[in-house]
Amino acid sequence: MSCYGAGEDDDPNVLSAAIFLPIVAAVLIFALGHRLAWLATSERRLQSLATLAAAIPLVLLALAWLSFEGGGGFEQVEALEWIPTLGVGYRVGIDGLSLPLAAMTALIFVAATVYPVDLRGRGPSYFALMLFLEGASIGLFLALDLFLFFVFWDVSLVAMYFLIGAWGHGDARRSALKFFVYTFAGSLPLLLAILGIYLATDPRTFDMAQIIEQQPLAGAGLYAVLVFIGFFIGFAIKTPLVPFHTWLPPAHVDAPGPASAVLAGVLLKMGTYGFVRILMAMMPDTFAQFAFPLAVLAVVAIVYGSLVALAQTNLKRLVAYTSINHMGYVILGLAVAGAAVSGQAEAQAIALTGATVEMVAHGLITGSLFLITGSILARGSTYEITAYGGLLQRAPRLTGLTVLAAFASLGLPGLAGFVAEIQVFAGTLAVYPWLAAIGLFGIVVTAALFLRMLGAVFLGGLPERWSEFRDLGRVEAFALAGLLVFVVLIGVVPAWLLDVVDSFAGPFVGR
Amino acid sequence: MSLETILLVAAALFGIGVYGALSQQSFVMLMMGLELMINGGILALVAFWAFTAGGNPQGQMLAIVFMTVMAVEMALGFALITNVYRVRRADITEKLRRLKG
Amino acid sequence: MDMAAMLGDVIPELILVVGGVAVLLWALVAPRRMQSGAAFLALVVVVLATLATLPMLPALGGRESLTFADTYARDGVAVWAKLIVLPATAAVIGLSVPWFRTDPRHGEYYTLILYGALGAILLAGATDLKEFVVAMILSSATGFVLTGYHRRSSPGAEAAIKYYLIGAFTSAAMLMGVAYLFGLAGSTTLPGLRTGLAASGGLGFAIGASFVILAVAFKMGAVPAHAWMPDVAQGAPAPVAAFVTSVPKVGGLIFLARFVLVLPDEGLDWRLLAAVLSAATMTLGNLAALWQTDVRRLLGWSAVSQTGYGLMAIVALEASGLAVPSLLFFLLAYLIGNVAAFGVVVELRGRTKLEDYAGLGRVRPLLLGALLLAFLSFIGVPPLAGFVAKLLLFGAAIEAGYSWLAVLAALNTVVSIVYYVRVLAPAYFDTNQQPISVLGRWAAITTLTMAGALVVVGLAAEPFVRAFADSGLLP
Amino acid sequence: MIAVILPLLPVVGAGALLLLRDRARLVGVVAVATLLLTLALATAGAVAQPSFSWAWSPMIQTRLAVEGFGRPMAVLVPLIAAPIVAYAAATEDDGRRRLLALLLAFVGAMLLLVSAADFLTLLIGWELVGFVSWALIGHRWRDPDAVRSAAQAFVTTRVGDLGLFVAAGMTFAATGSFALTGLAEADRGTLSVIAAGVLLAAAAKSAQLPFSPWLFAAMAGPTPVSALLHSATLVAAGAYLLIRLGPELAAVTWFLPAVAAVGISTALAGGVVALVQTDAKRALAGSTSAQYGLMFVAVGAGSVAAAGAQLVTHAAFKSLLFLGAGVAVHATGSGWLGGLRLGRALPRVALLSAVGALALAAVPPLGAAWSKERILAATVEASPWLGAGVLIASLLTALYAARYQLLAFGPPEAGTTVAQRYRPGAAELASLTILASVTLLFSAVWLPDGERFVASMTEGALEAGAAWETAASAALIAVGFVLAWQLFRRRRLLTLGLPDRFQAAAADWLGLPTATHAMIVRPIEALALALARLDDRVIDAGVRGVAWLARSLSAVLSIRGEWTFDGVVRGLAALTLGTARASRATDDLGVDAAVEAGARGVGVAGEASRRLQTGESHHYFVIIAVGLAVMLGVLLWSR
Repeated sequence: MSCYGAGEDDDPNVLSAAIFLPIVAAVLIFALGHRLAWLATSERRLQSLATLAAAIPLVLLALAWLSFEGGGGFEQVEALEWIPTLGVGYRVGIDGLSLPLAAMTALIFVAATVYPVDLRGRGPSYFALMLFLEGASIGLFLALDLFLFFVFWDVSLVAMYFLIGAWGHGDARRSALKFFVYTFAGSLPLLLAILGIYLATDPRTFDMAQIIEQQPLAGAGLYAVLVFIGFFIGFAIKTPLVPFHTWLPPAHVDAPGPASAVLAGVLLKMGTYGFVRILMAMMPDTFAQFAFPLAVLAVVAIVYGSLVALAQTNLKRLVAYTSINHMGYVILGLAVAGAAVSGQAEAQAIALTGATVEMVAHGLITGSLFLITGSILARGSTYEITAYGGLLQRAPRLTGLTVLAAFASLGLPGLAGFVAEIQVFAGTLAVYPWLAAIGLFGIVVTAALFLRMLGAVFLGGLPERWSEFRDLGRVEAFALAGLLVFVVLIGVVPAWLLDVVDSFAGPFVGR
Repeated sequence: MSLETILLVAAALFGIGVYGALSQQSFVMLMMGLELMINGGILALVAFWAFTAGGNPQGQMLAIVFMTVMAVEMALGFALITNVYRVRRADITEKLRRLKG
Repeated sequence: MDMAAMLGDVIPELILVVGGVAVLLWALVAPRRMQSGAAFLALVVVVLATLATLPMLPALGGRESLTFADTYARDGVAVWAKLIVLPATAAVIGLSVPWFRTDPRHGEYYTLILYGALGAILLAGATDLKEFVVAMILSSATGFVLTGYHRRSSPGAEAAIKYYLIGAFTSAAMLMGVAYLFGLAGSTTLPGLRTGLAASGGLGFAIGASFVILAVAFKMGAVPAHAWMPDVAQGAPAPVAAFVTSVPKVGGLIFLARFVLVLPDEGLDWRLLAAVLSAATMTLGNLAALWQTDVRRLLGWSAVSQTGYGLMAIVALEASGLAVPSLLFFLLAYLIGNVAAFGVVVELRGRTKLEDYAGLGRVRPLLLGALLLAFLSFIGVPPLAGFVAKLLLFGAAIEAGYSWLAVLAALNTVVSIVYYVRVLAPAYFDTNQQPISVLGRWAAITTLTMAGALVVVGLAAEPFVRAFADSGLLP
Repeated sequence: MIAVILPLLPVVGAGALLLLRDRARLVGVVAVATLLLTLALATAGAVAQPSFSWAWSPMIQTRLAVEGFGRPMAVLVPLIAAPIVAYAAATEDDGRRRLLALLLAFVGAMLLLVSAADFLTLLIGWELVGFVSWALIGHRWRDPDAVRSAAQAFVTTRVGDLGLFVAAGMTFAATGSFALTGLAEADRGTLSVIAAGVLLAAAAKSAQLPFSPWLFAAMAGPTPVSALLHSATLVAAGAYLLIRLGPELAAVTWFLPAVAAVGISTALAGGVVALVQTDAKRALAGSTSAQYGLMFVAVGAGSVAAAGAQLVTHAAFKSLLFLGAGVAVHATGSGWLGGLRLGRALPRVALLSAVGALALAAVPPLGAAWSKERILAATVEASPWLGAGVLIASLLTALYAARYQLLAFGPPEAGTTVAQRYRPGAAELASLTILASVTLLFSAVWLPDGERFVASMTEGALEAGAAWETAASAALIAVGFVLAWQLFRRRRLLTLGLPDRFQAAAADWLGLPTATHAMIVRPIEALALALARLDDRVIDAGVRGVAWLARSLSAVLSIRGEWTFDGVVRGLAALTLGTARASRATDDLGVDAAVEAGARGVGVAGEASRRLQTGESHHYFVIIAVGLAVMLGVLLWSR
């Protein structure tokens, strides 16, 4: 398969290991968690073991990153036949798009696994699900085969359903069900669309690289449009794009902190990743047809998300809606990159880079914000912003990290969010100036709402009831720091990330 | 006697059988309805065999098969009915409404 | 063509016939405590039949042809039908052993099971209307008796009688239909029909075709003759339910495939008919299953909806290369999943109230695992067998130009999630600790094996897909 | 390399402070030392003009360079900051370490801003300055008002930042790079968009109309903070930006006039505010807006040099005045101009403050006078009306300068004596003295070479004013002083005899804040609330459609009654009825969650389809019969 580019290097199976070792660990923990006394007796021990397992992919992907050449095309590809009769293969590999996302995923999962949470006496299943979900998520980003991609896509839904339902609070089961049904409803159009594009290939194959080469739907007219719609619905629900977002707030509010960190940090990215990897790469001209409406939707999401977030009094809902706003930035960047304009390759490339960086940045930032909300709930047992105040007095560590995350989220320079947003907007201004202008509005609102939240929760006078409020424990602090360090790194010296991303974005828009 | 007329008779038999099956509550009546329907079938078969199939032996075999079917079904039917009567004291369908929804 | 060669084509069937008799004799002579020996005997029979089937595989050099004067097919599809039905039957026997242990005289039960399987197999191979009728009756008759096997069980009796009434009604229609087809074509073999019907059309033909299809619909539990399915699932002995709701479908679907293919194309639009039946069946089944509080009945309705999915393959016949593979793979995945699901019910001593399943995960994690796998496979979650089946079915429908059917099926799948989760959620999330008594090793092993098979078949789908793609569908 | 170290040095110092344990003296020493080091480095940089560039990504180059007007700014910032920090170290006790660290970071950010050679770096510095100012203004975080004011300041300036976002983006779109030098290549349309963005950003940061009020909010911070952000950092950034980019943007025809218009209106309005304010610090804040307004006017009149000179001189005396005011407030515990008059109580402070006041009033031979005169000259050159405006402004300036000085440090009323609660320490006096001497030092600009020096530093030309202009402004200043003195003697200086309500309104930016709150903030919040409600029960047609379908389906299926053949007919009737009922039901559906509604609809359909399973066999027969009929229909119809 020539199109695999400069892959086939001699330390093979790093990627497969990154996908399957956590899954194996999950099975072991699930099987032995209750049997082995020394595990069953101490949740702490169980958790540290799980964290070790969760850290394996991080190491492996770091290795992959070191040996990443960035020549464009897929690298370190591992391919074996699976269902050759149908053109299904087990194919994984990395490029400038999937590598950062996979690495980010691994990082978030380490933080989420180590993060303290009320296990409700069923630790083994919790960690098993977490690790299983980690493997599936990484697999999704590394998959180079539509069949494999869909497998991981659906599997991750199931795992997340149980995580929310079993360890959530409030009306957890209902929210979990809504999440499951809604996102599954999204995954079926996706499946139909995958079949649609598969049936158009010749020879029949699910191999992404080959499909990208074949461009089977070029000039397919209505058929292509239908396939596009299928993909669009699938990804728009997962992203989520207004108006497909209504599953998000309940799912987040009722999910346990680490789970919603994963949900926001990783699962949402699957949608945006799909937009790039499948829609833009496999049917660019159809995408170009719809680039403008998509951009409009994105701007709506940006403004709408920020405004709705502004009005929230529930800490977690607030963060959830800012996710919608940020995903809007991503989609805007993608729409710009995919638009059919000539002579703006520079701007389109920068927009695509920005969108990709936004995926990573949002993962890290919102991930840590959700972990923080988890800690706050654990201490205050409510998400109501108005219930808190002046926590800085009792919890300087918590405050410091929250301020950092919040300002990163509102796009302060020197932090990851800015690196992404400035590029998205720079690109957009070149292609859809007016949309960009409207979208900028969201930046101010985001600033306002985060400052209001910080003021209300951490500053001002300390209510009597919180006089015993505990600051972050060491583990929590480390986990958050682990995420936020990268937020700062990306913000201050972005080159190490941008070079990798650009190795994908540049060729992609034909710069 | 043309094919059409016989088919009409057969259809009539079948129709009456259907009506019986639809309208009757008592198992026995139901069975009679079914019986009539099958007989309609057999009659139509024989008519076809005689007129169109030109005495194709397959037709005769088919007729035999049909009769066997009738016999088997009726036998089974009455066995099951007696059983349900023993268990539920039910001789009409109205009394069997426990499995529903 | 000499007799011996022809008999050579039906060795598995012969084994079943003889074996059935043998089991019956055993049941008559053996003392009570030895009754369950019949089960062992039946198992041996099934295994022998399976072994006898293997050499007929096209892949292993078996030749595909019609036999017995074009009345019976020994093509790839028929062989695979045997290879799907027989293991399923074996599994059902495995489930039955502990279930009937308490029943003093039950040896003949296994004869019925064997003949039920034989009926399905004959139906799948039938290329002749006589053959078809006989196979239908064989499978139905055994089904009725099996359903009412617990003579003192009131729901059992009710289910049996209802099953019977619908069966008799539709089979009467079937006879009329067969008569018409014979009359119009002047032949009873499918090849004969093809040539004979090519000219004709019109009302008589429509009557013939639709009456026959109705009968097949009854066998598969498809709309409009679906009503017996939930009743049987709820009323019949759990192992029987597992058998009757799934095995006959193999015969029904495959015969339907053979049948529609001989209908003249320029005549009636059988694709549309199949599509309508499929749509109606899956939708009704899913909607009705939504609020069931009885797990067995829920499974019955889901069995109805599954038939609807299966019909998608019929729609795509000859219009998509995926049709035959999807048909067979669907049957494979469905039978495994169905036996696994009912297996859990059996293992739980037939507990069937929804609330009985709350907290199952804490007490019997493995059983919950099996139930989870079965349901996820029904939903079509990868990488389970059910997913590959759905993938092939959807693909076939889209390729055949019936995308709307695929979309409808997708929507139905979403609906189906809800009722499957209504069982799974309390089973996993609730944490009540009262112990749940179970039936024992046999049922557990069978269930878990089936559940495992769902994963294996899903991951190692290649050999099956390849073989299915290569197997011919005569005539 | 200096270019990188320059902004980093203060930040490193700040980090060092955070590591130190809070020992008052040591902390202060370290902070001041850092700044002095920075000052030395900056001076070196101003001479060496270093530059350093590094790649963000293959597409984005950033560049730091001490060049153009950035040179004097780079020196000015630490120069002014050092005494202020010393003052802070001496006076602020609560959270001293945090305060000093933040002040240092503030300086660092500002240095990054002034040494930015491309829009990206500029934007980074720009926003960081804003962020640090948020932290500084909210320094007293236990006080909710301080927190709120900090947020207001940040958000308001961020509105302006959008302008810079746009400018940066458009530059990239037009030239494929962020470099400031690229502006030349940009086409007219793009350039005017950029110009608009720059003006917006500058106006917001420099507290020009209509953004001026945030400057009052910024008062919530401690005195040194105000002193720093009014003089050399936050507020200065706006004017700096214009001075830096004015020449390139002048190509846009409407740009300079617009700048001038904003400037002059703010200069006059700010003058009025400063004149009627009764709070010492707020009066100074008003004057800040006014003074920056004058700089805008200068840029608008095409003389960046004059503006630059004004910026530098203003930095010195405004910080001086603020520290003085700080001492006064500290002494009396209130900033109410009616209750100060500390001339006797704090003679030395009064004296030093007087220097600042005179500079503010632009009394020759102070440097401020020179720059003011050049501004006047430039404006008269540009348009007589503008010149007239500037003259009025300078009259106002003289008035409020005198008013402030008299009311704050004037001789106390006969008989009253201010209680001696507080005596400024050596450090405070020292820093005041330093700033005063800097102010005096700037008089050197009158020397023969001053002209050239300023021109070279600002890279702009200067034209000397005509004699009559000098005379006129001098006269106006004199008038202003006399007027003030007269009013002072008549005890009317505080209120100027204005009716209270008018004065209050005027003092609060003529009611601008309330207006903006009513016209912008409220509506947005209302909108947000509305959307949030909407979102909690989404209505979108599509899903409602599903609901409708499901419900009508259910209505169809829910037909009861005896199933006989004519029953089917009745069924058809019922079907239509049911559909109607269903559609009505949909309307009743109203505004509850559409998705939920869809789900519920399906649920109802489920119930309905269960009713189909009546449990009565002959009903099943009917279903079969009907189904058979349908099948026949399909087969026949499809031919």
